[in-house]
Amino acid sequence: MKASAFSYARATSVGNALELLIAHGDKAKVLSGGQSLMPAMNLRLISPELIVDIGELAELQGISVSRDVVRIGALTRHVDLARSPEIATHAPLLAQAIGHVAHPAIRNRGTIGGSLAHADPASELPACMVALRAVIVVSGQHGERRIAAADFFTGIYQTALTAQELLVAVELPALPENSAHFFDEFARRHGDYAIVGLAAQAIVRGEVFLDFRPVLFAVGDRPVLAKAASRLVHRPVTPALLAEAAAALAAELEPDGDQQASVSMRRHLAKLLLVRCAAALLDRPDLAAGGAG
Amino acid sequence: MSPAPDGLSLLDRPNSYIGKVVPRPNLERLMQGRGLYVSDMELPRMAHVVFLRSPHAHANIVAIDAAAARGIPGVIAVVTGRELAMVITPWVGVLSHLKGLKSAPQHAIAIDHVCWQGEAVAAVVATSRAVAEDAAEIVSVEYRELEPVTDMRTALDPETPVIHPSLGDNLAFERQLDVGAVDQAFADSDAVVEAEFVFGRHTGVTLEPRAVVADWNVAETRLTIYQGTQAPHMVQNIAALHLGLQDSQVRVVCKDVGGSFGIKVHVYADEMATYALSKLLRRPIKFVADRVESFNTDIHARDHRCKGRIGVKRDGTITAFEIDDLTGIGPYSMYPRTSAIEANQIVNLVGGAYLTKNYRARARVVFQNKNVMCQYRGVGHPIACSVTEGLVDLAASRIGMDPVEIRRRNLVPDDGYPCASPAGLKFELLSHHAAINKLMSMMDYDALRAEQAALRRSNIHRGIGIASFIEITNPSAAFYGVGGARISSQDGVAVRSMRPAR
Amino acid sequence: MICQTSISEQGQGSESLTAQIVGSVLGVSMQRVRVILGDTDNTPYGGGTWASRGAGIGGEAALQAAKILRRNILDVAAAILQSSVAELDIVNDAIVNADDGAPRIDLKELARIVYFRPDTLPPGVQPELMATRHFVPREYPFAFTNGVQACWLEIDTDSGFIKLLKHWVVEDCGRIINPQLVDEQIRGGVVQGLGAALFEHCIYDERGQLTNANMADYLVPMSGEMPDIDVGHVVSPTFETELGAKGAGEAGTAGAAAAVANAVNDALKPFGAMITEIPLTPQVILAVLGRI
Amino acid sequence: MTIPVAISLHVNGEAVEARVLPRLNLADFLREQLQLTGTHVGCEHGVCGACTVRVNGDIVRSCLTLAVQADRASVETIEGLSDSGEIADLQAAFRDRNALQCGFCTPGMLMAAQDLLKSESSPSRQRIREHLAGNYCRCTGYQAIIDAIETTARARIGRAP
Repeated sequence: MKASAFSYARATSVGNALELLIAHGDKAKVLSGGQSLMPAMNLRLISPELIVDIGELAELQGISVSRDVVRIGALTRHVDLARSPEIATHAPLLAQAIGHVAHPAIRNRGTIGGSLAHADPASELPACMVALRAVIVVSGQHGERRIAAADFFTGIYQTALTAQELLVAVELPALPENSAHFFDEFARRHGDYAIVGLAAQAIVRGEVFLDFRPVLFAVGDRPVLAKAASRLVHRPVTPALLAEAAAALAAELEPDGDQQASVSMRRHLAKLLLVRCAAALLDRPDLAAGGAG
Repeated sequence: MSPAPDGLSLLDRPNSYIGKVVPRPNLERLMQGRGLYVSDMELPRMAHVVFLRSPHAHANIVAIDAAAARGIPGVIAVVTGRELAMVITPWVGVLSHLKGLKSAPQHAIAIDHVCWQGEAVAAVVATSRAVAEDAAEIVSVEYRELEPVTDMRTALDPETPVIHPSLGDNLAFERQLDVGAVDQAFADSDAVVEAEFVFGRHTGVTLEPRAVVADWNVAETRLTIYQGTQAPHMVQNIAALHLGLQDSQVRVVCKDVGGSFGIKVHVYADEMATYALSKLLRRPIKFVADRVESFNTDIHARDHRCKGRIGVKRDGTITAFEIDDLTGIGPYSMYPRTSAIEANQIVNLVGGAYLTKNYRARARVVFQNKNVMCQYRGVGHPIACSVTEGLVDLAASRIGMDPVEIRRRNLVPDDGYPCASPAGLKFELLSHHAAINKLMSMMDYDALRAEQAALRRSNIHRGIGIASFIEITNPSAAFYGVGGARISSQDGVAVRSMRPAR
Repeated sequence: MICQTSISEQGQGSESLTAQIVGSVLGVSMQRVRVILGDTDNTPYGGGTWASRGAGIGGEAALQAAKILRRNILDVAAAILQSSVAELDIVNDAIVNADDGAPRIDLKELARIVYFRPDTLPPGVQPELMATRHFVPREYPFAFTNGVQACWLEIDTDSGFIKLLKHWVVEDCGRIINPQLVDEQIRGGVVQGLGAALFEHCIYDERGQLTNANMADYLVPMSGEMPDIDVGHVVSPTFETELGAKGAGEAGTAGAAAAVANAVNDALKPFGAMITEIPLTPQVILAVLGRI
Repeated sequence: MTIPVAISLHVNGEAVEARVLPRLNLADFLREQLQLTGTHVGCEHGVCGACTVRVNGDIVRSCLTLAVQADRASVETIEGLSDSGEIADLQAAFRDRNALQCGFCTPGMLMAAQDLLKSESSPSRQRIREHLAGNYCRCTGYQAIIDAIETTARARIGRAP
């Protein structure tokens, strides 16, 4: 199991990386942390002709906080996110999600930019980006594009990123007062890809949602912001109302079945996560007592 | 235990190591990264082989075109099954004591006919594994796909294709056993419970994949095989037999082995091909399966569907066991231990811990176009145990008896030995009741049951499962030797002294 | 001491148990016993390590070979010391008096005399400081072991996920040569059985394609989901050998999945649900509970 | 096209200059070019953990790292950690607890265990299990490994100044 031969270029700047990508088109692949790219290459599922290694671009590194935005460079590793006091303060959802991403040795190399550009529908970070209303910053030959996370993920391993562009950063808007978050997923083993997962960002006052963005993943070709959650906002949540929202969620999802879970199992687990999420965020254990109904 | 000549048993003397925890002598090497696994080995002029494997489960090979692959720098040879057959003969995995067991001749590399996804159709030998993989990608093989036989349940149906026409059908082996008075026992039972037990096919996943370095020294006319194997002399004998050599012309060396569990006790076609390639190409050849190859070619095990029936009286007495086991073993019976042993073991083992003498069993072993199945750690025991213990629990549940209690009432008493099981297994001395007693105190069974009941009231669902088992160990020639396999049941030790004083 | 054995080592402890037996019988420290295995040019002929036979068969061969060598050493020692075999013993790498343990001659010194100065031995003495023995069971075709396993688990009946809380094994492999190695054989075997019970499955499609032939999709048991396993022992030696050891390599695997399956059905009893298939995936659990 | 690339790095403290094909991964580079065969290859797609090494102090999968990516890096393998004595206590605990059988996973396990113990002085058994969840062992059933790491953690606390 050895990768096919390829040429290698170590990009010296974002501009240099873009030049290489423009010159080679989809025959080139960007190497960031390599934790998704390398297995695929070793298995010869993909055989790029050129690898553009962006690993040393200082301009893509670092986490910075301004008054109303947290900017995370594309090369920020999972482990950096997990250890960052800025992330813990300004995007605790992300910090919590990292614990579910693979294993320490993977998190030490895998980057946020790589994960988002790879856009595995079962991975955690894309869903977090949607929940957090992140903006994905993309660089191309005509300058930067800023794409809302909800518009960035377009399908299985598909994004709004073209083969001639580079994901350079993500920007997270500052969290308002009374923000709360929830993250959970069902995975067969610790660190495995989720069968179904949920990342949620919310604003909770008392026992009422003022805003509620539960984003499901591994239930479709991209992260899915649960429209059904709008039923739970600005009103008291009763078990009946929650069950209604869960049923609506199941109806709006179009998951695929696979070896781990059938379509109906995915719908069921998505409902269960929504119920558990709402119960946890509202601190109402009674809401979760009935399971997914 | 017979006493030693000096009165006190040699094993029980005060300075004995027997029964004591002492560290294994070989650990430091392994912990410091200084082990020597076959995958670590390099020899002068060593080349690497990659096997091009069939993407189809069942197909005829129409043509193989390797011209382009042969032209890649670093490629030493591309060898087909027909070419390799000039230096190695095929084999048939049968044992005479498993009456009626049949299988088809298997070649080191397939000739004309591929029978599972992953069967080798050509060997690509190159200066590195990576180059061999590059070349394998451009070997062009034309296949004519055949209907695959995949479902064991329909493998014997008349409309199902026969994988090896020369065998007449897809039935590899069948065994029936009927002991005691089973029908009468079921008729006399207060309850008869039945279920079908289904076991997922799984495999050994040794962390170090199978690995061989074969070194034919043409000047010495001697083959040295470095291989992670559990049975070096068996490999020696078989390699010699099929390469037309004397045993003395083959040396098998087994250094550190990265896990085995039965996976590495068999003779695999690609390993045989590696020995043959070394002889053909007159240089050391290394084969290390990659992980995908491991899943496709390491033996699988436990693909069984077993119907079971148990009779029980209201007082908990088990009156009879009956099973009907079906298993699909892939397209060949594995060599030389055969793929009928697991089913045979199940017939032997079901009910073996219990007193009832009424037992009926049937096992059918069928061919299918999947990877081969054979003996993996436990061989039949997990299935026999799951069926037996599952049935015992079902019976207990039906009559409202605690699972431990029904076992206490039916397990052969500890003073009931020697005795024999309905299947004829001879037990010298077992300790089922002592074991259960010890288990009860270790797990504090009654407290656990109370905790379970309490938690249920708060909608937390916990379960306790009990399984008594018997295990076959220390096999004599009865396992393989009596069936004609050249696998020693004897083991030998030579001890010599010693370093003289200076 | 050089000890060549036909059993093989894949981590079970073949080397250790051989050295323990030889060291014990000969009265020499284990560190002085060098075990050679896995080489058809350099070991006696034999079966190897499989079917839980290494300790019971290879161990007995080691015991018998070491006994012969012990006798040979004592014969020479008696000749050198003008004593009798019955009056001597070997303890801590030296010949000692059997009764009071007083050291008489170091084994290295004995070897020096045997190899370099046999002229000093009494006339007719031909020392033989090597012994070979083979063993195969003849009375019983197999030595059966037995035991019982128990599993304690929790099922999230909403999600179908199973959490293994604890596992117990009581096993009887006869004479125990090294309790730690037996325990670890049992534990490793149990976890292979737990893998089968919950995770492992070669999934073929109807065309005979193995659809999960990689380690991401074929799920092996990993540390995060495995429970602690308590192991207890009952000892019923086999009388067919002097060693009395039976095998321990497969007992853990034999009963683990059965214990899990029975525990799952025990947990699901209030729901009137029963499952007789493995692996017991969340999908299987949810289906039998009618949740999906 | 796919021409060799010059890299210079430190491996177990020694300066190494090499030319490597871009496709060569770090595991194969260590094993085949430097003969550091203590780093094992179990799956080559990043799942089993047998190839775990340290790069610039962080554990990584060497099968998912290109050798060219290790340019100017400091790489440490099981041979280096053994020779420096950094994990002598951990290795002793593994030995005393028989926390290895075939030993093939052990270098990776020791790497992952030491990584945990460097950042957490008294991890719970569940924490240890989670940290090792990416390292596959087929032989032990894990418990002995968890025990050995727990024992080492306790002993290190006892020795801490």
